[in-house]
Amino acid sequence: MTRPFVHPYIPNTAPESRAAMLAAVGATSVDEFYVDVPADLRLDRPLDLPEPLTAELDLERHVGGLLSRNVSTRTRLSFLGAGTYHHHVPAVVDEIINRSEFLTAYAGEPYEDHGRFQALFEYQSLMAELLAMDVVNVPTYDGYQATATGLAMAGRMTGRRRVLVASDVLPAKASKVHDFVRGHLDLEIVPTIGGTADAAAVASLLADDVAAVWVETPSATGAVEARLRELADAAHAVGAVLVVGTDPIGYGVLVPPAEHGADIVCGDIQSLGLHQWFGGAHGGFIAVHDDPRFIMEMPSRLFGLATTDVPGEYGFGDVAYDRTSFAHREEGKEWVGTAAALWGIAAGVYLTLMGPEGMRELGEVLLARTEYARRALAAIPGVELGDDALHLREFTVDLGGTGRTAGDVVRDLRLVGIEPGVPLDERTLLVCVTEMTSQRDIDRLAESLAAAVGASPAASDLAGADVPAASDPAPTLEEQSA
Amino acid sequence: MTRPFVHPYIPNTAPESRAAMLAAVGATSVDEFYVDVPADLRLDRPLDLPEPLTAELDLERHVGGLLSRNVSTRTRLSFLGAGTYHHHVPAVVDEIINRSEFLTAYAGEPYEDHGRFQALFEYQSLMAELLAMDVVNVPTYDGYQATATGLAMAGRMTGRRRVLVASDVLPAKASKVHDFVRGHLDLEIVPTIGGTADAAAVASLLADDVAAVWVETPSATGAVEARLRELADAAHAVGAVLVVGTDPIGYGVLVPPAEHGADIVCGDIQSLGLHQWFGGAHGGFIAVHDDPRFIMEMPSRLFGLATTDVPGEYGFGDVAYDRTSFAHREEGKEWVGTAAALWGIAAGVYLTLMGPEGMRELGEVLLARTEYARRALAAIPGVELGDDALHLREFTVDLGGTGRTAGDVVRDLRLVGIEPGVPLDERTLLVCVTEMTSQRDIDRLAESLAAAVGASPAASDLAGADVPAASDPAPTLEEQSA
Amino acid sequence: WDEPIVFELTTPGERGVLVTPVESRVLGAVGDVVAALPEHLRRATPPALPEMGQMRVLKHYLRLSQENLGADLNVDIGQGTCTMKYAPKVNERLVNTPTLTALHPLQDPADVQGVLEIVWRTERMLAEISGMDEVSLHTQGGSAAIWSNIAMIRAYHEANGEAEQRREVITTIFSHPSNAAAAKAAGYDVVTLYPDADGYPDLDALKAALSPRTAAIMVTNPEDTGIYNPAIREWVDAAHAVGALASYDQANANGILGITRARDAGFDVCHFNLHKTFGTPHGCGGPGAGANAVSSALAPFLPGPRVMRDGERFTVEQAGSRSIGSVAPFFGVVPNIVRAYAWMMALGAEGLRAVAETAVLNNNYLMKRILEIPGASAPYAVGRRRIEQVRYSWQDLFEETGISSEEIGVRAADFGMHYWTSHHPYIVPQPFTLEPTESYSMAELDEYAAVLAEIAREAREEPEVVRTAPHRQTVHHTHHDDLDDPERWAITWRAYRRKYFAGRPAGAPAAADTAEAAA
Amino acid sequence: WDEPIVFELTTPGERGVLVTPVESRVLGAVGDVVAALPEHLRRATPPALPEMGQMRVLKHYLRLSQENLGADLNVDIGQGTCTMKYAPKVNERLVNTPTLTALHPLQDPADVQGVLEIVWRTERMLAEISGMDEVSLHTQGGSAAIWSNIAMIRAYHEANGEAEQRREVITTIFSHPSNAAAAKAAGYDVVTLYPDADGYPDLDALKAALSPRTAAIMVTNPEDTGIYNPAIREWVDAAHAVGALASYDQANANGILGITRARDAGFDVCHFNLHKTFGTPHGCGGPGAGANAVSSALAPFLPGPRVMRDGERFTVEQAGSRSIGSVAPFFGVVPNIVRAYAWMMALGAEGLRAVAETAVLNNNYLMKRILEIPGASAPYAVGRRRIEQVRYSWQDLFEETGISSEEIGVRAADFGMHYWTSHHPYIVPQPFTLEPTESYSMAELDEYAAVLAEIAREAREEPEVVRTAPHRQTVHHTHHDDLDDPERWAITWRAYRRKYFAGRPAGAPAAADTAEAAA
Repeated sequence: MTRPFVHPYIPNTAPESRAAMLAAVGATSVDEFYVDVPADLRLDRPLDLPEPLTAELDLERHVGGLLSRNVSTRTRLSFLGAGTYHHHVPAVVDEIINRSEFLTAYAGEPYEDHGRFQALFEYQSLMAELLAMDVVNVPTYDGYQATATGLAMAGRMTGRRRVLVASDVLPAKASKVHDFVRGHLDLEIVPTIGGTADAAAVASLLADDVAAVWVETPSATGAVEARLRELADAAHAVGAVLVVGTDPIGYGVLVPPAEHGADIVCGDIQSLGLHQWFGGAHGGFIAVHDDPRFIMEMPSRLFGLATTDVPGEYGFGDVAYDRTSFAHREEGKEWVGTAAALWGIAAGVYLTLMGPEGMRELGEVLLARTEYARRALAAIPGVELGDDALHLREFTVDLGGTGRTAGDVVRDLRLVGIEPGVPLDERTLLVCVTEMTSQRDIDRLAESLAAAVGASPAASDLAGADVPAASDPAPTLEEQSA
Repeated sequence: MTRPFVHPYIPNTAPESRAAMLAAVGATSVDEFYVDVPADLRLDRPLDLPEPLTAELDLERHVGGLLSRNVSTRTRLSFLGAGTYHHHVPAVVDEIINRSEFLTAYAGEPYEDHGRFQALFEYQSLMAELLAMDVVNVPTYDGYQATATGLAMAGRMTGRRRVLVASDVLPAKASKVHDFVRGHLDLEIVPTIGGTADAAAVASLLADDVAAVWVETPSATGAVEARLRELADAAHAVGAVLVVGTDPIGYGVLVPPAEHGADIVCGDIQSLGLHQWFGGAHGGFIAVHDDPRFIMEMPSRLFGLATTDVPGEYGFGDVAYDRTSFAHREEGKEWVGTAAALWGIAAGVYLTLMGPEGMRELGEVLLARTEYARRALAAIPGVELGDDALHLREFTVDLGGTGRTAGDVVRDLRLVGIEPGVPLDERTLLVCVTEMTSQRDIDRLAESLAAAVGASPAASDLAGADVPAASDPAPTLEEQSA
Repeated sequence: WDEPIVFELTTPGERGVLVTPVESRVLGAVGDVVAALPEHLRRATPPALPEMGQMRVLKHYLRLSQENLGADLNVDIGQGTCTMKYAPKVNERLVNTPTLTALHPLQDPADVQGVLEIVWRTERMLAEISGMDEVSLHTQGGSAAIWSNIAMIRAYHEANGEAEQRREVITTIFSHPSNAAAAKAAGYDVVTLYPDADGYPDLDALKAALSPRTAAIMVTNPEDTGIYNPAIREWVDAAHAVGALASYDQANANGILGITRARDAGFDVCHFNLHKTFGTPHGCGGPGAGANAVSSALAPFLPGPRVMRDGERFTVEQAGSRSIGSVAPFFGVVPNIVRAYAWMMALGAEGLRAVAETAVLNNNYLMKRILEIPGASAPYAVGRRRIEQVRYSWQDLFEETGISSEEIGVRAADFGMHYWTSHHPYIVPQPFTLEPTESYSMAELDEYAAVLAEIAREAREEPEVVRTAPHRQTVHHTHHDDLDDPERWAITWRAYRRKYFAGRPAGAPAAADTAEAAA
Repeated sequence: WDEPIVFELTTPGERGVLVTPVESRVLGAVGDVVAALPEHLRRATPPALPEMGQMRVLKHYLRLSQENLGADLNVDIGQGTCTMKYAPKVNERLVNTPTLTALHPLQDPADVQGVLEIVWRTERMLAEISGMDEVSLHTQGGSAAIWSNIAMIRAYHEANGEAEQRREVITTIFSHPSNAAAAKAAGYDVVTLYPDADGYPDLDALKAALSPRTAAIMVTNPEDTGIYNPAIREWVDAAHAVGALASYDQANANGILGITRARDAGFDVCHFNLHKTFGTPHGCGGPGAGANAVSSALAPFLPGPRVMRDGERFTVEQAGSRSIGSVAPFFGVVPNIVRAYAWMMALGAEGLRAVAETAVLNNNYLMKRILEIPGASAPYAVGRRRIEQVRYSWQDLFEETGISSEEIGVRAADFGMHYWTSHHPYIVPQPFTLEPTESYSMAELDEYAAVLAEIAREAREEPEVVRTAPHRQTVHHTHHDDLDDPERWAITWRAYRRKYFAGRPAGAPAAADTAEAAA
């Protein structure tokens, strides 16, 4: 076509504008602007890319068509967790973070971006209440990074290299943390007992060359650490820092780690109002006490409340900006860059909506359904629980007694539309339940799993009731996706 | 449960607030507020409604589950029109009308709702350019109502009762118009010839008791009226008003009715940026010249530009508010109420995005594909075109020669995922193509229709090409919904 | 923002969105269809729409949106009679799904079972709420529903051969004006009754007005004053006694959900506004949605097509011979029907009653706060409770200060609040109408009352501040007299350019937009 | 709005959203699980989150949003280096579909073919754009991608047994500070080079700094000055000559898409910011997304898991033994990958080149307008063109008026404009950095320049107006010295209450919110 290329995203492709601007700057063509790019580096052909779909409807049809090939967890009954969780996202959360004002803002100053500063200050503050700590950062990338940074902070503070890993850690998280800190820290795995820390073994390994004890609760298998205070005291006794990786979802009912003596608490906020997004929507928090020794080691931005010329008015700004790589390049702490601010706003809206009572109710539902699911699955002949720790949301079952592997079971249950969990090894399946997996969903998993391992269903014995049909009004997933 | 009923939508269900407010007004219970409601009218039992789903996730699962039972025109290949059309809705349109500021506003004053007044004034102005008329109303309910009101205006202006209906009208629209105007007007159908008005017959029926000649273009069968000027002149000669019902979608390429002499132009804006919504998203426009005789008969609100105390600043307000039922109850013109303002804003955003070139291109695509589809279907043995008028978007085919009824064909094609059109009678099918139905979609219709009527496919002869596969990059619907 | 009119933003050649091209095979088959048009049908000059890049279009309308005060943003209790309540965001998420937006109403019923079921369930719930037998959700707003009420009444009398005899409709001055207007549009003579000295509808006046000529009474209850007619059953009985029908405008139903029902008072037909009582958003003035509920005697006259249940399936039945036919395309304002369904399902019977009770509690609480403001009063039924709203008066303040209710409204906008006087005529002098609904907390009601108290103080102490408002709005005092003069009114940009600039095209794009930032 | 801190809005007992109840069968089976918790694990005092009804929560955050200036709302060219371009709304519609939001990354690959295909296609397109062989989309932002660059370089040298020897990374002062910071975090010593007198990167300085100790050079090009290093190939060759790798920070790629490619200049590894160059929205500071592109020599070190094509199917392959492993959960910031894919598909090769050319045209046009303002200058390479941005200086204006660049920035906000100085240290005195991208029309560029011209005029004629800014913002001059004092800083509400109110709970809900309306 001889028609000029005009694109809706690029206003000055309009031929008249382009000509006027070239004339204004005294150039005959845009090539003049590239004089510093040597000729032999200039690409002498168009990029070899697919034909564009410049009409919006064609683009929608193409990309929407690709996405429509996916089958989501609205259709599949999913018990998958392992770092990305299927929690309910209230509609108000999406409404707020999809506002153009928040979605497309970036790095403005406290005056014109007052709303962003306040919203993120509020996020910090809401998380702080949940965690019972006084300082929370503007989100970093994800829980992996938060934990890696938390450990690195401990290393910088103590000048030591050893880190005792007291809990079971997700392999991918362990990989990230290891590669991130290995220039400065050495990780030593202390095997767990019954799903939680072997406090005695940790104590025996502690010495004044230990920078940190790293505990995960809930752990990679969903086990809640019961001996945190003991671990904290032991670490503190040798001048080490207790770093706790956690998911904040349970702290409506559980005592937060700070109250057991944790120094640095870190983790992921995906559970707090973010969709699963194929694992692509994570944000990391790092919380510490209001102690400059810790705060000055934090690389992230920290938004703080400040007074203004108007009495009673709240202003905002960066706390201790001089810590950051923006201020001091390699002399700053790690670096700060575009991370996950919008997800922080989402988590703030989520916590505001939930309130204390919502977080309590949610914690109760998660504990109750986790326990219900554990019993339902353990009731299947040949299926054993991985351990008898307290579990929140996730737990493992050992399929060794069924004669079938975890992979077999996953394959079979996928045929009936169920993702039963994540195989950790041949015989171990990691199962996740949330408020999105109802009792009837769990019963369905138990029945299907029993069928897959050749056992007779036993789940209906659970409640001591004869009638398998429940009376709760929520529809089953089948109804939903019919 | 003994817990108090507290609901997120009703803040003062919080027990402390409720108690404090009752105390403040000196009431012991809310029953005191209902003293004027006689006891025998009080409902003495709870309403018999389904169990509520007070948790948002349960509500979503239930309502979302019901809606997921629908199979939309993203999955079905649809050639359905007949008043609701499948056009592309640019994402910016939805973004704007879903903004809380517009979505939840209502009837504020020009000061605090400046944006609403300006957006609707702009809508009026954009439509006015498309229609080449100086006055357009804030949208009324839909094209049916707009046309009914347009005819009623003609009746009030002329004091006459007869209306000559010169075009084929959608039956539902005819029903609505009839019931609406029958207190004041008598409709007389003048049968069409070859899809468009029988101008001679209309002329012969015109007399000084005729209030209006009513023309639809495109008509109920998609036929574009070619003799509008002739009809206008004839109507004007006896003091009658020419009322034209239309869809504005084609006026990027077609001469608008005003330039043929139309006095009142009315119709629906669903085509301009509104989704199909199961037929539930319509808005009506009424356009006239800047003549108080016409304007003072309009019942809708009309937003106008006004000066303010600041030179050069634009203010807005209601033009000639004294026409309305808000001002004068039954002495106003018909009535004005909550109608379709948001859809007007949508249409305004749509026309702004499209611009003159977009509306021209769209008109061309619609004309070209309509003609292509007419030829493709007419090439099937036994299938005849309903007429040889110029058609925009819709046309009829006569299946009489195939030995199969329109109903048969619809049934058969639904089995292969195609909605081929709307049966108008045993042998006639109303087919609609838009920019959403690509050439390949049309070819697929032709092939499937040929198969359904037992004919060999002939569509591939059309372009004189041998290769049935097209080279255009847009995916087919099958790809999209695979 | 000081955002120009959209036409001032045009730049030649810019594009906002591109259209899918005509395929080469189509072009090969049909040629240049535009060039092939008969000359008298081919548009010679393109419509003078603006030419703008997509981001600038977005920015324009985003800025306009920020210059608007939606219910989500303010304490929106000043738009009395409008029932400005929370439109839950989850409902927006639910309706904005392709399985609703991309449905065509004439698809195979097997493909649209979900939406048909929602229509059917919504009808049944509204039947229970009204006590009526059958419900139609076709109408597109409250006034449209009032029209359907009178259209069915007209058809009923025609079916009984009384069309010629019954030429009058009786309404009250505190019923919504559309009752009078729709009756008139249907060809009836309208009789309007005024209240008794206490502000209650006057039963004696009704009885005097009723006659064999009466087609129907069309009344709102509680009326726009927030006063419930305790003799409502007597009103209905009196109408029935002369063979007239009784039509109930339930636009003000928010305070009586689950408390009392239309059919229980004997009404033959009633309507609800889904966009008021049932939580659908107001959309700057629509789309709304109406529900018409009728007794079995009037059921044959309902609009069509109807959704019917047949065992587990839902089917579509065309309008019958006595139906008033189609009143709107297809099934009515479907997105609002789905929203209303979701709203009711989120609340249930207990929740709907809590809506009513809380709306009434809020209203009476607010009334107490308002009446504490010197110069404010609530005429009629002095000392008695109201249902869900109150029509107040600033007459005392006006007499003291000369500041009118309209002026107070303009000043209220400076505080980020809507404020509405009342429908015409102003029976209550210097009126204002507040309806707090169930959606606002005590703190918000206090906040609104505090604003009015502050303005009343200004009216007494610094009246010029009120009189010269607005002070903190996007625009300044606007000359509304322009708008009533045919020589000067400008209903579109093209008319404005023609009248004020003799049709010369607007000059360069608007000058630098050095507006203040969003507050 | 004068919107309180969210904690001030609490009302006891209100609820924002309800949680699905524990089913009776579950309760029957497991009992009261909370009561059954060991006491030391059971939280005694609920977290002091606010208690608010849903609409008030919504209103709070909507009002905060209106107090924020998104790129969609303003002429956002003042955030130089940030590439604030249009993030198309159609992409928001595309990504906000349950077939993306409700996908779990460990689902059956057969159920996620669509998203895997998009990841794969996006990688291939970025490989073509960079000229590199393999691409990873795992990293969550530009700095994270820089980290992956150096992590791969570290692993590469380790694999070659040179880890101990190569301890230095060389960068330039006009490269993004994260290059220096990430190298440091990976354990390297950082050498920073300064430009030559004309502002060009100094090849001689590089050669002097290079040695067998050098692990890599990590440079941006064009640099944050908008100046393209014409000797870039010589830089790469010099690095290679001592066995070092060359890492290219392509955060500033917007002006050179389709013009020149990283691999063609010999780089071993580069990264792009999808949230800058490829049109994903900035989200108040993330989520962004990075793409790491590498030569085949470095491909084994890419993070995992990788998406592979196997005929018509797409599969997931875990990271290999030489991979740096996981750098983020699963596949990276998936919504931004899909947005970037859609953005590229909307433009194609011709469109990407138009992006680059227009960004450069806009920049040089704006530079002309800015340099017309008395007191503004563009240090270095005087009289020469720039690529996509310019680092300007107000040094002349400062010397004349004493008004600093920061003060001008605060005043610019009064006009609804963002404005940014530069990264530290301020090599350019009184710096400001403007990057107009391709998204703004000529009229908008003129508007921005007019604002700066007006402020420069004020600086000369009424400097107090500038010095005492802000005047038209939500808040007033803020005392930022509070924020550097550990005794006074308050990073959370609880810390604020503790430090300033000795932990007493906040009083009643905030006073009446008599804010001015949204402007």
